[in-house]
Amino acid sequence: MQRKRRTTILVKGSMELARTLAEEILERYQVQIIQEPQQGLVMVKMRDQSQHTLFYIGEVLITECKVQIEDTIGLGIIQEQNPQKAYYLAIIDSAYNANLFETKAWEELLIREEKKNQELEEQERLQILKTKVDFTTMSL
Amino acid sequence: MGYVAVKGGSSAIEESIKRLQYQRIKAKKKIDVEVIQGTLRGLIDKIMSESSLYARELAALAIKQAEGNPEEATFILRAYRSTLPRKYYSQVVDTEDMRIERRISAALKDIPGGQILGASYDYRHRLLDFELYEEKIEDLEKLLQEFEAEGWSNSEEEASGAKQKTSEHSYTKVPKVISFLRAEGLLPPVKIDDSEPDDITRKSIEFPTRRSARLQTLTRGEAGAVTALGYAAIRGYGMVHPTVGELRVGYLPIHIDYPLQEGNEEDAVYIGEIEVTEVESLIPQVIEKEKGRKEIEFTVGYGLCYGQNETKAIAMSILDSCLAKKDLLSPTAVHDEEFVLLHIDAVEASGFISHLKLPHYVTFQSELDSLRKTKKKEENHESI
Amino acid sequence: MTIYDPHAVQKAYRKLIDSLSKPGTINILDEFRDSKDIKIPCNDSTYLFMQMLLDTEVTFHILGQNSETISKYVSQITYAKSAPLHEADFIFLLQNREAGQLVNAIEQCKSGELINPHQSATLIVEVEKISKEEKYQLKGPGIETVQFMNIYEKDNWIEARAQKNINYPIGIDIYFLDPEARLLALPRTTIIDGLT
Amino acid sequence: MYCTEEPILKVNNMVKQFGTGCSNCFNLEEERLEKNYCPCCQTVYACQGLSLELYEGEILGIVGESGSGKSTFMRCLYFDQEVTKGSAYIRAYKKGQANIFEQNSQQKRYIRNQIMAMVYQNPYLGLRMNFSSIGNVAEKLIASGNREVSYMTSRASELLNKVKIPSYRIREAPQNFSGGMQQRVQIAKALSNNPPILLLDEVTTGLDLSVQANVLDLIKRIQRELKISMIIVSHDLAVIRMLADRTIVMLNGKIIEQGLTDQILEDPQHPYTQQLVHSLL
Amino acid sequence: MKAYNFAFFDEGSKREIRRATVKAISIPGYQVPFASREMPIARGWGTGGLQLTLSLLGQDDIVKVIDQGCDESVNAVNIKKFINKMTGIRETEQTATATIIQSRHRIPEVELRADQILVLQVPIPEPLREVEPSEYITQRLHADQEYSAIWLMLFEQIMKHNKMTTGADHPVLVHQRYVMSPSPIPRYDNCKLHNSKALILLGAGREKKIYAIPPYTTVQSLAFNDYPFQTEDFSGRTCHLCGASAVYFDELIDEESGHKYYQCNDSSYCLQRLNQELL
Repeated sequence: MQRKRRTTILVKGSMELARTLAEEILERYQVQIIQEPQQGLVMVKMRDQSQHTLFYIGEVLITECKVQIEDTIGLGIIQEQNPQKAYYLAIIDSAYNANLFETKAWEELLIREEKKNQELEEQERLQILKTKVDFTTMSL
Repeated sequence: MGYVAVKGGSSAIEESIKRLQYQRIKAKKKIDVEVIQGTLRGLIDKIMSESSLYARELAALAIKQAEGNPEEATFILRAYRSTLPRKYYSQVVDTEDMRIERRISAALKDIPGGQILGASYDYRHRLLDFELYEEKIEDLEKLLQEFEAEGWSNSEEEASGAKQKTSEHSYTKVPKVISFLRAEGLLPPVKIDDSEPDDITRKSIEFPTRRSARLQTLTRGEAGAVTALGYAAIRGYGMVHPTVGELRVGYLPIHIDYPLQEGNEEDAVYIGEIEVTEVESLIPQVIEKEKGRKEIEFTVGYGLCYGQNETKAIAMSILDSCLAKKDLLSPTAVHDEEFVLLHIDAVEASGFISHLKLPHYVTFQSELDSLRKTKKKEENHESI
Repeated sequence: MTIYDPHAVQKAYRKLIDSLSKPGTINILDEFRDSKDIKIPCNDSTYLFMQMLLDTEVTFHILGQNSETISKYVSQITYAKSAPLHEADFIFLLQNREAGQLVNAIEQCKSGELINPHQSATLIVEVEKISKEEKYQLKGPGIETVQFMNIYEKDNWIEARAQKNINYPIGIDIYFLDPEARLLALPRTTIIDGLT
Repeated sequence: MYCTEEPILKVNNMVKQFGTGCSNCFNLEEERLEKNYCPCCQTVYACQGLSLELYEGEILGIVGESGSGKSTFMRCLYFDQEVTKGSAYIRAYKKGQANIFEQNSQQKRYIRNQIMAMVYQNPYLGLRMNFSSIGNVAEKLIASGNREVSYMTSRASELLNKVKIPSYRIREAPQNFSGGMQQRVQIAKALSNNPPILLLDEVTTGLDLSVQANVLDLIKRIQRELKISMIIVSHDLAVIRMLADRTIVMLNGKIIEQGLTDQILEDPQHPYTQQLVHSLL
Repeated sequence: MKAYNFAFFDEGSKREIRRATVKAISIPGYQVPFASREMPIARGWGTGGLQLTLSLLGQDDIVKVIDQGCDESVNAVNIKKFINKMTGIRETEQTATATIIQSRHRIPEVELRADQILVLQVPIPEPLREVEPSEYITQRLHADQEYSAIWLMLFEQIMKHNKMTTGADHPVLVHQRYVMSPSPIPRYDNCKLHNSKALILLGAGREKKIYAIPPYTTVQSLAFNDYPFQTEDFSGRTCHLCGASAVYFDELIDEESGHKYYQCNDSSYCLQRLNQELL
């Protein structure tokens, strides 16, 4: 599974899942922390919808962590102050970068989490749709 | 040093800070940061927007530290920003990808995707709710249960239950009002412009500005100041008459390019999502065509800010279009980009106003000297 | 790769300020002479200046042998982008450059406009030797009466610099560095007269 | 008095257009304009390749109806507007070797402050209405580098006196004055540092007849005493007749006739000039 | 608890301020725009000066901070406290001991040396602001060296009052090129800018400008030949504490008698004199 989809699932998903995957690696490999979880900023570049130009709306606080497994570096980045999850994400990223065999088995777990995430969002959407104004004309 | 040194300043400051601390705690009440984060959404949104830092928990902490004073909380958060390294720039975020919580249009009765009220103060009467005096955690829990019974949910278990109901509606993007106005030719076509935006926090603003610098300044402007100038612009001191084409509140996913190695689009890193308010105002404008022919076209004023800040986003869209209008015969202040952009920043405005509290006796002495000399001269003059 | 400690950069910066505000003053950046693992063929102090001045917000240009490889390396370390000679904010001229490149750089580089004279290039030039020998006489802001200096350099850069700075405040500022880590800086306001 | 020597000012082929131009009006020689206006792209060609010389000590008159391009020409010459094309050389600036239109803004300021002066038709363009009149006159002296208050006040008083501003009012701001008085302050200001070239744009328009005569007199006297070269633009041939040694007649952005003023008055060639002269009689 | 970087800023912020500073030194009196970081003290309370100071400071520096001539003024104490918290470096009240002096509205009475740097806090760096509100236009006036308007302002003062009536912040001409605001120092201090031995850096945080006067640079207070520049007049006055004369004084009023009396405005200078007396 590629990184964009994977990180989306993990960031939105539960801490449990991230911990389970990371601990699997921690049990079997030497994980070296290259950069302790640290706060930083991501500047957000927006497309303005009027002229289709770009502008900066502001920055987003992130927590970032870098780890190394054998020779491979992995990166964990997540919004807000979240050092623990950033650490887990870095381990998972590193495992994928190193192509560790454990990652093959994760596919199924991730897809299941993705479904859960989507269902939650869908449910919220349906609730929001209840606030939709109904303009249908009643026919007699 | 053998002589008595003046020690007034240091100890007075210490005591003043102690006094401040006392003021915060003397009622023997405390508020937890997570309580602020869970209950003061409006204030947090305002402060994140004005400090141009999206960080809910830190905003809540700043509110606690500032005793709820928004000017002070914004200030604290802005200063904290200065100490953090900017690690990455996001990929371009397009609001077409917004997960909608609310969207309305004033321009059209019904719009594709519908008028979705979402959570809004607009239709709740502003009656003081005395029942809130009596609110208990148990009440909240009970209320939440009722919501859940209706299908509202935050928990994962509940979500799976909703599965059957959802299958018929797959998640779709809600089309933008200006997109179909554009498709119909009612708005002038625009080209994608990928030129690098200016960043006023890295390079001081230069006049005349580029649009990117204007939008950045407006979006981090103080809500009251942006609203006041936007109000002035539509009340009579500006040449714009807008209609809100669309107002949206919702979540946008943020991605960055994976920094460790080059990769394709699918290699990006998702870091989370931000809630924003977006407004497109439609403003009619007379355009001169060839051979003296005149046509009315709509231009779009754009407002976008962190959190649910609807008034500010609308006012921003008004000011955006005010500042885009050049060559007016008698421009008013809201069309003057220096006037607007240099005076709406919360930290700058409050800082300079409050600096008047600082002692100025050296300069005052100097003025006094000038004044006395002129008096003396005039007296001499008269006696001659 | 060596990343200098912020305190070292700060010390070097203060020496630069000292040399720049009193043209003709030679400062020695001697704390920074022993780093062994710099991967580019330049003086340690030049490398230090790169770290002091370069980041994502500015552009640079390197003149010397293998400049392309070196530029790539400098970009990776500082995140600054390499730019053509006439656009670069900072131009580094390494000792192993060809004859004539200094004069060419002075002629080609940007010198700002009346409305933004600060948007001009700064040249950081490695030279054979910098000394107080009375070869050239300096006058201008920062100098009480006169200062003297000598710069061992093949190119005849003095005339080219004078031409470039003729429309003050438009002009360029040059920092000279030698292998002994001596630093001498000439802001655009300094007038140089050759002594015979 | 002229012709034998180098001109003090020489303008070559000056073009000023408002608008971008199009294929229809690209070549001005082809006469595709309606008056000075391109019906296709709405570009206005206010000045269509004007060339002229000004000689030391002469007064050159430019006469034409409103819209003929004479005022635009003056504004371009004084850098209030950018020219589209063309060149101009002033003998007193870089020995007449530099095209003044291509100088940087700092040099243009220098030329405005030291070598030329302008009297505008609208006094609001030439004066700071809420500063004292004496200050207004001094501003030009200050701009050209004078730092002597006593000299500037006496020079300003003298000039304000010459243009008949009563002594007790010279510290008043022009915003308190009548239109005619404002115009006279402007003239005093322009004359303050004896510029070698003085530009006068409809200078007497709006003045009472008696004042007009005084001012014209003053201009004539200044020119005789100081040998200042002047270009005077007016729609009023009577003014031109009184002042100008040589006259240029403009119509629709072009020079249609030029020569000694007497010659033009006695023997106008172009039908438009003939019409002008007849209406004067 | 998060640890802050030495001198508060991240290194990137310092780098930007430093780049602006070297340009400012190279073009005396010219206002170099810079991004200006947001500080934990209010805009207008010395953030420009503080940013300069923080970008300069090293572990060996000794810093002195004064406000209105006084080391113990609350604002000075507050800035000093912040600097100390962020760097841990030594502080002093003695002008001669300091390597870097940050000041608001005053230049110390003791002459500065070549190895010292004076940092002045600036509220409004644009000397032409009084005659022209638009930044776009003032930039162009500086570009063209077109300063008639500010001269005219002084001329008008003379016309009205028979003298220049500027208070503090009397404009100066630097290196025969740029008209510059010296920050609201009293006119008495203007002459200390001329051929100063120390480098003088000026920072305006809210207005986002840095400018400089290198040592031994010509700095002339704007004045007409026959209406020379005049400093504040303290002739015949002495400090009621140390007896100093010909310094800048604070004017005080005796609460009981209502009489005016005078005291050195530079409190460190006054104290130094008193201590010398004691020895």
